[in-house]
Amino acid sequence: MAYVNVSRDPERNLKNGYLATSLVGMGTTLVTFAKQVFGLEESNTVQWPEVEFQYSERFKGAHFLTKRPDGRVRCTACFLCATNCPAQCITIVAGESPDKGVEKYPVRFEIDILRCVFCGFCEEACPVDAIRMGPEYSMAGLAEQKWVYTKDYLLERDAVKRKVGEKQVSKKDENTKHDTVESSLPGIHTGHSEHGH
Amino acid sequence: MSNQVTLSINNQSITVPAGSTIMEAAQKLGVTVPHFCWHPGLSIAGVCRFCMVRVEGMPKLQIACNTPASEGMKVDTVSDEVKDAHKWALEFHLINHPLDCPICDQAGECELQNYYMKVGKYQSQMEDEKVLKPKALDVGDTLVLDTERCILCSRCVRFEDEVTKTSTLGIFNRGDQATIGTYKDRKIKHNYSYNLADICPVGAFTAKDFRFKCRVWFLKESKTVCPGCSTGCNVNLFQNSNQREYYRLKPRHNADVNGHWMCDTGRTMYEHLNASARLSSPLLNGESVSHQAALQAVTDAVKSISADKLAVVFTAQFTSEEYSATLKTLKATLKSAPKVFVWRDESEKIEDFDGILFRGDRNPNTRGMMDVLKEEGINPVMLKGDFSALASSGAELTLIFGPEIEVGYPNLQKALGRFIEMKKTVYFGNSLSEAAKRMWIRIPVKVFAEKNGTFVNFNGVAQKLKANAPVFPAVKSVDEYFAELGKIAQTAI
Amino acid sequence: METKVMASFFSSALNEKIKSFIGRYETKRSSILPVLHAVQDENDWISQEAVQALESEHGLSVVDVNEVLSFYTMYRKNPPKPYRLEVCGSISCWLHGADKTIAAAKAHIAEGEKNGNPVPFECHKVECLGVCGYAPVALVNKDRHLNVTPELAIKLISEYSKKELPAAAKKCASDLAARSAHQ
Amino acid sequence: MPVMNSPYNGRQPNEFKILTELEGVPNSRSLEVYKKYGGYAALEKVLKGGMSPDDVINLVKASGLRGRGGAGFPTGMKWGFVPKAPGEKYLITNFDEGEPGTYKDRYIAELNAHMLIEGKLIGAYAIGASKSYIYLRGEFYDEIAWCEKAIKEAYDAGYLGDNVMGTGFKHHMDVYIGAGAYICGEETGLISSLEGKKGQPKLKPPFPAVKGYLNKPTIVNNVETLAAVPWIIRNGPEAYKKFGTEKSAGTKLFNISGPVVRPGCYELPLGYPLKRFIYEDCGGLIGGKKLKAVIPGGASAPVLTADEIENITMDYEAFASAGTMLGSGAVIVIPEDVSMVHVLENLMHFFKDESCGQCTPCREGTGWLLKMSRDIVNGDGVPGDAEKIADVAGKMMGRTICTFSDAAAGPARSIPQKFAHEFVEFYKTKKNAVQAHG
Repeated sequence: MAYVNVSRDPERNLKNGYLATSLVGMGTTLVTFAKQVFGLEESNTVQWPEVEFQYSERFKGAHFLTKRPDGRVRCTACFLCATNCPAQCITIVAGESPDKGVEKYPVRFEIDILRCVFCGFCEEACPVDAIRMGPEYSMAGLAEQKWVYTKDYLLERDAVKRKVGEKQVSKKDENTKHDTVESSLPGIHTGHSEHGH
Repeated sequence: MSNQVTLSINNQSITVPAGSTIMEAAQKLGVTVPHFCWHPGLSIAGVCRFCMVRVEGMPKLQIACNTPASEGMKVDTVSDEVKDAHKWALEFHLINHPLDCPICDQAGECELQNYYMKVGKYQSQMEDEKVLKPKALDVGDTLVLDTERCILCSRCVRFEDEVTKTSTLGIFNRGDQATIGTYKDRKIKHNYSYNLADICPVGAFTAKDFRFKCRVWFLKESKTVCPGCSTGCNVNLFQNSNQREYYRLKPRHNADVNGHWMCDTGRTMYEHLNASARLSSPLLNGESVSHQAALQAVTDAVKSISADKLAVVFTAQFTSEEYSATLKTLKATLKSAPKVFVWRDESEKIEDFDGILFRGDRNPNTRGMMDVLKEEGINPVMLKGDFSALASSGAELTLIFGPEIEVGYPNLQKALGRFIEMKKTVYFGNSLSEAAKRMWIRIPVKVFAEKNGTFVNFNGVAQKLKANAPVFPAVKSVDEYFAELGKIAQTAI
Repeated sequence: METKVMASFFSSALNEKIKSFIGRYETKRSSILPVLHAVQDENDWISQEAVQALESEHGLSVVDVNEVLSFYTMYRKNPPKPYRLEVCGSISCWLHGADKTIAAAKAHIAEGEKNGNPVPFECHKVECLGVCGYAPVALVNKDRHLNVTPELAIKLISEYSKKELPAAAKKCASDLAARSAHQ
Repeated sequence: MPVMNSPYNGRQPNEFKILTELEGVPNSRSLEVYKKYGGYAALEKVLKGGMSPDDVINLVKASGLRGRGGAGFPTGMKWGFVPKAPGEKYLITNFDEGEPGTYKDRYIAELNAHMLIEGKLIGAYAIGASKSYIYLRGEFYDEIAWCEKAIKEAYDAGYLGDNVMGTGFKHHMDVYIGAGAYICGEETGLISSLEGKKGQPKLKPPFPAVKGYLNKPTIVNNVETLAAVPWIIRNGPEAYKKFGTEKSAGTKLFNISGPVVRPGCYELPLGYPLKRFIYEDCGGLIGGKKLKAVIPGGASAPVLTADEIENITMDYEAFASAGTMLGSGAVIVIPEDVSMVHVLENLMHFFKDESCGQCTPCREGTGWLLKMSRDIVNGDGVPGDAEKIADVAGKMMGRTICTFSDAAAGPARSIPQKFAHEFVEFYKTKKNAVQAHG
């Protein structure tokens, strides 16, 4: 197995001397410290947890499920995320939806977040833009806490609503059905074309 | 010979009986000609126009399914011209298909998907609105119909007309409005309805029993024999091996036994295989004990009595090997054969036959069991509604080999009630029923999918079972138990 | 369950006609088209009740009948107006302005509705009626009319409207009235 | 209904009268008039003159008579395909005249349906059929009545029944009424319809001559074909062959529609020049408009441009070599002020509505072709759409059970190919400069 020797060439370090480089480093620290003391430069340090760091919008943190404009879950329980998941952390139980256009929906949708590796394959696999990974990165908790995210939790993230609130409604085209084709008798359509005697 | 013709397909020569079609010849040769409407168990419709092939000397491309093979015919199925025809035939099938694969149960075993990957025209030029048709129609207790996914291959209509002769389905309207359907509220009500979901090459007919339960790519299939009746249809059993959960059975072609089909009763033969429907560990007076302890107790009980005080009650749902091992071990232990009773359900009409596959004898191995008993020189006593023969036998220990498939025994409770009147009862079986709970010892056994063995069908065809990994690893089959029992008995001596 | 003997859905004359058609051809199934024509001639349209009656009273399968019923365009699956002006819209008639005829007839009918003075007419575009040399061709119920210009179409509508309604239309109306009263 | 103006009004009586002999004769539909003009003499010659069925078939073969329904298959040869073995056989007349532009068969019934009945009887004798049907389209109320009346007269006169003309030949005839489906004009579709099913064509093989109506040998002939048979029997095949060309013998009814001065049904010998027919016999276009295109053989025939018809003659071979077909002899004339894009859309509407829905390429393809052509008409077309229509139509051709998809592909390929510039106009302006006529 190949490995990389991380430490520098000891010869080179000896040549330059540890002290010289340490002093250069200290100098940089002191300059920065002085600048910040006198307000010449903004500090990069975030005062966690009093101040929360904002990652990029595209940060792939904890999952959430998107909704349709009418508030119902977008997910059609196709199992593609579960199939694609390398950690096998997604559990779906599908059920019959009253919607004639998309008759399948997840009765249960659970993510075992402890097993999740945040690879983002679920998001990639989703054909209907139903599962996304959001900006939430702080997921610490206690041992007795529930680590399986349920469908309700994934849909209604009160804690992070301000971050993903509007994103939770997908703008993608709906697969809707015209009322006229909901006839239960395929044999007798009324007026399917202007042809007719 | 005049009743054989030799033709060449893609320059490979093949000889078939005169009157065969190019499709049949190609199948024999192992050349796949894409097709939807052709089904070997049904008449030829020739409507999907997918199986186009080039026949030398014919001006147009021909369909392989209806063109008779003739001597010296040269058929080509792989040229660019033929491939283009396949591509476009598939494209015409797809332009009005809803492509709702994510919510379609057929996804993963859909012919449209498979052929699309093989011969598809990946860039569709269809930019117009699709034709909309009714979806998710309830067409019976077993099926859901989605007329939008339907490609109108008419296999289902032909199945209804030719196999079950019920003709419940029709194709209504014309042109691109043509729609498969039943009449108003008239549902598909026969014992072969799941075959419609099987032969449907797309997701138009989906089985309610399987609907939305599992995606097919999680399932692993194993070849086995249906234990639902004495016909012994060849089937594929589908299990999600990660979950150790069985989901469904589908027929497997065997011209000598079941042809292409199986009945709906047989389709339920996966339900009793799953953990929730089964006894998981032996019980002694209702207390869970180890297999070892239970077997020890049975051995001791057997050894403590003479052969004429031991009654053995068989049901014809075990393999021939199991009957044989049981009787041989008991004979060896007791030095003489025990009394054997055969328990048949009261309501059973053994000669019943629905004219297609399903038989009145709801046991898969009646013939095999009788053969073993004959071989062992035992003349069994029938228990059918009348249990007096057993009651008056004076048996001190009764070994009952209960039915694995309890739906075939509607009077099970009543019969078990009679058995527990006996002195000491040992019940081999997975029954969770109330009466079974009052048995002295209950020992769970492997189900048909988990054991190796033989079923002999009504016609004397012996068929081998092949074992899948068991749901409960500690549970054994009857022959394995008796091998162990024999050993315990030996060492005790 | 009704205990009294169910009266036939069809009139006795129609029943006789249906029976004669059933016996007229080599197979019973062949009679489906003529039987449906006969039912339509009397009732003006073919209701699902009639289809069921054909099965229960004459043994013609509802699936077979509905397949035929939905395949052929001449059968009316919904109650029509007493007169149907069916204008051919195929190429030859279209070249002679069939579209204008249809538009004019439809506008005339719509105007009548709006003014509270409805005419007992409906207008359809149909495919080729097979007299292409005298385009545009139109049928008013069973009467063929040639060279049906928009003016002629409107004239035809008013002429027919003045006549007594056809027997089938009357039967259709009374059947529908009876049905809604029943509900 | 009014008896139509004879298309020969204003013309000298001419020598082409085989089918239209009774034109202008008062009370022409009656049996008496028909007999006065030699009616049923041919039947008598066949039945009482000692002609065997094979003699009849050979005579018809010798005359070169070809099917007048569209395909142009030699009639005598078709009859010869019927197995000689005894058993029930059927002869069916295809009177489901529904091809846009065609109205010739009904003209025969309007003149005299006995011509058809006599021809049918001779054909039935030739193939050994004891039962025959006339399958009429349901919209032909008058024609149905005429045929029914003629059949009744023939029964009364002893030409039909268990003992035809006392010769022991048994033949029964009946009409069967369709219900509005163009596809029933296809012979196996017609047979399906006659069996009381949807008019969906049947797979071949087996061919109807071997297994047709109720799986019995069946011959389906066009009205015009059968109506020509008595004349051929009476006058001999040589007399018939004097008309027409070498390969296209005899006369044919040509029906012209579209804006011409004298539309109608004309009996002309095959091989007659198309241009002369339009401009001389039919008086040219109304208002002296310029000709843009001609659909020469009913809606399913590929179109010919005005240039292409310059020197063309009306017979099977000449049309075939021009890439189109004689079809039913229905000439549809399209004037200069009509956009071919609209013509295409109208034709595609017809084919979409009339596709039986059995074979996938046709069921889905006809709907697609209509949608695409409608898009162009509505101004939603983009360059390349015309080629796409022609391409899709090409992929439907020859891929279905019957030739309906070929019929739809005929105009769908030829119009975009020959009038590509008109499509370009539509893409550009999104509203054609030449307004749709009508």
